Amino acid sequence: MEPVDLTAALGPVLGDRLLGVEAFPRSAGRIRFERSGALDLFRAVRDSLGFRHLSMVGGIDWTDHREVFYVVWSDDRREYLFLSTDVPADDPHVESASGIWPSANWHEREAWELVGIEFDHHPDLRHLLTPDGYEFRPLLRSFKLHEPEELEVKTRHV
Amino acid sequence: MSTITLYSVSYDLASVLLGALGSILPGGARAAITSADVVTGLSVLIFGVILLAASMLNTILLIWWERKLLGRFMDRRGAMHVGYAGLLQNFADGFKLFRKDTVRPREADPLGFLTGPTAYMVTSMVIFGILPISTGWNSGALPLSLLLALAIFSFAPLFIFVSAWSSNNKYSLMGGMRSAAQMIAYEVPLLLAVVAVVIVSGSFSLTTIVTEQQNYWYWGPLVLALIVFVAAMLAEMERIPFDLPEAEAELVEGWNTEYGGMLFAFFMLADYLRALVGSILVVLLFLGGWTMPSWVPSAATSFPLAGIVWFMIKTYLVFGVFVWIRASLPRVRTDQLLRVGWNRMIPLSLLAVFLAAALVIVKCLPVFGCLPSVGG
Amino acid sequence: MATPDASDEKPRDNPILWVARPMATAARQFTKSLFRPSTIVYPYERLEDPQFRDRLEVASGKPFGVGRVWDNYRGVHALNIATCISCNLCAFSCPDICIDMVTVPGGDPKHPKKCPQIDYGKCSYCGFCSDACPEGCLTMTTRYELSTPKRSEMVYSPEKLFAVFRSKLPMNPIRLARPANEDAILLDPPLCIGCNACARDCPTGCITMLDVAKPEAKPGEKLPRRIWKEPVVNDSDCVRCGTCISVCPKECLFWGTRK
Amino acid sequence: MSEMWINMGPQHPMTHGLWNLRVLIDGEMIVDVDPEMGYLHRGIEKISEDRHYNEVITLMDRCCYVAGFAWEHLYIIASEEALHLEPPERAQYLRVLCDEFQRIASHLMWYAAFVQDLGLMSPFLYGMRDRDLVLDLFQSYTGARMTYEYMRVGGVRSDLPPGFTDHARKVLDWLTDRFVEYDQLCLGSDIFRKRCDDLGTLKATDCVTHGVTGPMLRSAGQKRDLRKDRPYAVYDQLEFDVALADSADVTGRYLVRMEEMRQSVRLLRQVLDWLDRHPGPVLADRLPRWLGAPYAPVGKEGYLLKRNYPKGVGFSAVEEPHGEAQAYVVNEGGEHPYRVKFRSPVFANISAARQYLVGYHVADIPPIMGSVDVCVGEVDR
Repeated sequence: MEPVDLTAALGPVLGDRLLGVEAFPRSAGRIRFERSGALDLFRAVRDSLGFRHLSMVGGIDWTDHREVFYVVWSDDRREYLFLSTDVPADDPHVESASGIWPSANWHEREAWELVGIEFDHHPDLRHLLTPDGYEFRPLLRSFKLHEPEELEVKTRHV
Repeated sequence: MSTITLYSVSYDLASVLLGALGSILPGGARAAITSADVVTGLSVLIFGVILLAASMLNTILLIWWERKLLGRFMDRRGAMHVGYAGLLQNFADGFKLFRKDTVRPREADPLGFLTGPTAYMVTSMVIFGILPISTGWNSGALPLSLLLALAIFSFAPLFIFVSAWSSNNKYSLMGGMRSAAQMIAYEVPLLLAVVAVVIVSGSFSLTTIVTEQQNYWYWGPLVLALIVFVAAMLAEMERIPFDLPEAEAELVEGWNTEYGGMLFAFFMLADYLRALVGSILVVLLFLGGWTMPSWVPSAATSFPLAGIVWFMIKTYLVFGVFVWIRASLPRVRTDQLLRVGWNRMIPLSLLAVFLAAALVIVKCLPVFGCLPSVGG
Repeated sequence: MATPDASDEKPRDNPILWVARPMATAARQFTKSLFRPSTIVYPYERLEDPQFRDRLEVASGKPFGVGRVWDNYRGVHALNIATCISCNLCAFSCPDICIDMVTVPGGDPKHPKKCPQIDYGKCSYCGFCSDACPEGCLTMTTRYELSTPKRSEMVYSPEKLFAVFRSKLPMNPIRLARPANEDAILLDPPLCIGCNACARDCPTGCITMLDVAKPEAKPGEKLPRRIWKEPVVNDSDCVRCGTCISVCPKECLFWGTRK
Repeated sequence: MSEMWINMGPQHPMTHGLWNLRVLIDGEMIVDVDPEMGYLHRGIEKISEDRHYNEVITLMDRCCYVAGFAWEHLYIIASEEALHLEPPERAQYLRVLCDEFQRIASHLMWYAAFVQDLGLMSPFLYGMRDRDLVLDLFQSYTGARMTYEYMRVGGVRSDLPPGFTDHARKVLDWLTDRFVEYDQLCLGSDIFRKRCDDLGTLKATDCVTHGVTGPMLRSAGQKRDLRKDRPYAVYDQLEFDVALADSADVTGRYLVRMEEMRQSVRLLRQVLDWLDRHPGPVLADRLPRWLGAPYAPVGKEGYLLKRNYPKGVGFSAVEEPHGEAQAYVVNEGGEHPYRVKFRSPVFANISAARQYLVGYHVADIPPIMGSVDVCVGEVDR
């Protein structure tokens, strides 16, 4: 399949919520978008571009803001596509993709508990890797190693 | 008694002991103590003690045998460091379990938790009082000894279920349920396969069944019954491929999950006691018991206690087949097991019964005596 | 490629007589291992022992390993104290921070000789330290039995590591393939104050302080207060330990490509 | 009988690692499942932010204890891209050699554990025995049996020892014969077929929706293998087929993994031939000092930032034995990676547990989860 013109395909859908399309290693590119257009973009990427497989959701803490990135894969095109959006550190909210790709469920749980991204309308936003009641976000830059924290862990099973 | 048997040994021992005791006693007491009834009674007691020790020893030896065989099947060596070729390993294991504390879960029902394994163990051991190992085994000559043995044998699900239920553990409960369902389902084909033997031999007495096999062993004419019997016996013994009640992959240890220390050792021992009983029953019912084919040189069959020796060799070989099956087959699923039990095994065993009856009616049984491989 | 998917042409091993096939396979393995199972009777037979290694390979009839399998093993370290130059590279490169440099007798009082002490409670046996060792005095051996009742005994002092070295165990012969064109120590001349710290602490003595010409002070400009010497690094002797960079008070030394 | 929750794990024979599968059962039937992870969470992504690039490799081996090489390779590709480095070709072939041997070792380990779950006892020992031969090979050139620390950013640690390729070929011959035995023990057994056919079915569309990859997806008939689709290292120069099955059940996954091992043998023979004919360097000839161990440290913290090393991002996707693993490495010019993010295939495969477990028996959980090939080390990281 010929390489797709991402700007042409997604521009009409997102309008100015599409911030840019960059080249990205080993993939079709990286789409930067405004977080308000998340669901529209996801739907367009899945349905019109055919990226039906969501591989990974993750967050990066850039101290002043946080970045949420999604890696999707298309079986027809045989390539990856990166989607990324920035959220402010004091209001790290973004729409959950798990309604569009069910596989986002656990990845978003992980990004929520480790990087502190709040996914709105997530069906089941519970702790996955860290214990219940763990209020630290370990993958934030402000969480330093070598400083053991006292914490009280509540067990899940009663 | 012309031949030396275990019973004659214990009878002689009893009379020697009582004679020695009587010689230092005054006349009246001497007469009372050396009377035939007392000698017989003591000989039965000695016999029982020997039997108990022998059955436990055999069970432990059987575990060793399984470990060694299974080791070779798995391309390894099995127990090898404690004693010669690891013969004492199981004693060491038993000693370790013996020294351990008996941990009872707080929520468990103490009565059922303790009596379950004990009763399971006791009922498994009682069967050895009935099974004849050699000639001159009076208990085996009871007219209904086969029925009695199988009746005691089928007590087990009750005690398993009691101990599983009183463990107050979900895994134990599921294991206990599976065990009860499985044992009840396979009790029927087991008994029907035995009926085929009874039809051919015409007796419920184990001794008679064996002596009837002087000319030909029953596995030739009753091969279908043998297959059904072995399969049902595997299920009754809860060995792979029918070890669902203690399927460790999903149920941890099944109905004995909560048990440790000596109570767990009881379960282990009783399991292998039942495995020993199963192997012995196969030998008794289908493989001619202590009899040997006539082409075996008489020197090999006429030494003292030769019957016991040959009987044990056969038993261990039969158990070796069970180990072979364990080494090469996966376990089946509960529903498949029950479906096979009710839908396949029972019709097959009924067929075996009809075949046996037909063989008796058309009087073609002696034909099997001609087969040199079968017996003779 | 034109070949069809191999999964189609592969013969399916369908059951014969329900369970005859697996039972036959198990029986075949049984007869094979009756002669000699593939297991090794560990405390009595050891693969790192050459005599057993050869015998086992023949007896089991299967390729047990490649010639010097056990010599390559990354086990307990052996330290040759005599050739250690105290360059710190092992401690620097340890990802688990389990190596401490401790003083051993034999150095001059001003610059005590320091050798690695390894805490095997933390060590992950990655081999980075022996890879980094420029003199080959810290190597890994085939020793792997470390169990001890006390945690403190897991800390191996240099003397203990030297005892391992003297026990003549087979040493790991793998030496790291070093890049042909390594970075060298470069100098930022305007920053240097000629303090001699780098040359003093260099474990190989490959830094010499050479005089530099004192420039003429231009009118109105003040010359920096410094010793008019500059370090010159002999790249062929340098082990790239970076000690000079660490001790430089002015951060004027850095890694780079020599023109 | 009313429904009840049972906890299969964290200490349970089914789990093969520390995790907990909460199962809602009605009698012997599964009504709902809820996998709980995190018992093995070591924060590898966080620790990586505090280590030099090469030092992260020691963590990669511990990500998945049965497929260390695959994870090393995954991380190495991403970080080489982030650092703008190019490994020599021989190193690429050596990495493929490691990868494919690791695939065989991992699948053998899977085979051993899977048949053990079914109650099949002796093949467990056979699988472990034959895996040991592969581990012996690993040991001969890396010095360790499970935690290799062999690959380096910009190449590999050392070349093969003399005589390695001949021994490796012997091992391959031995393994090829053993694969036949494995099939006899499993496929030739009626009980195995009855247990595993039509069990844990997950159709291809469901696989894609729930992010399931690897042998599970290929057993559903979807031809997807990153070694073919997005070739990394030198896979585009080697001949092999993608193992496929169409039944989407446990037997299908068994067939796919067995076929993958055969294809790995085929790949390895080509790689060994190539390695015999093309000697050469195994490490890039120019590497930055600040990759960390075993190269010297840079000295003071923050010193690099003055020197303006190039920034970059690296992304890699590797066909791990369990499925598609991905790594995302952000290089902000420091000595340490700024952010490392991994995608574990088992993570996604387990997250779809509800799709392939509900409706089967409790006794089916071990074979189904066994066919998923759970490796908790890489799920929790």
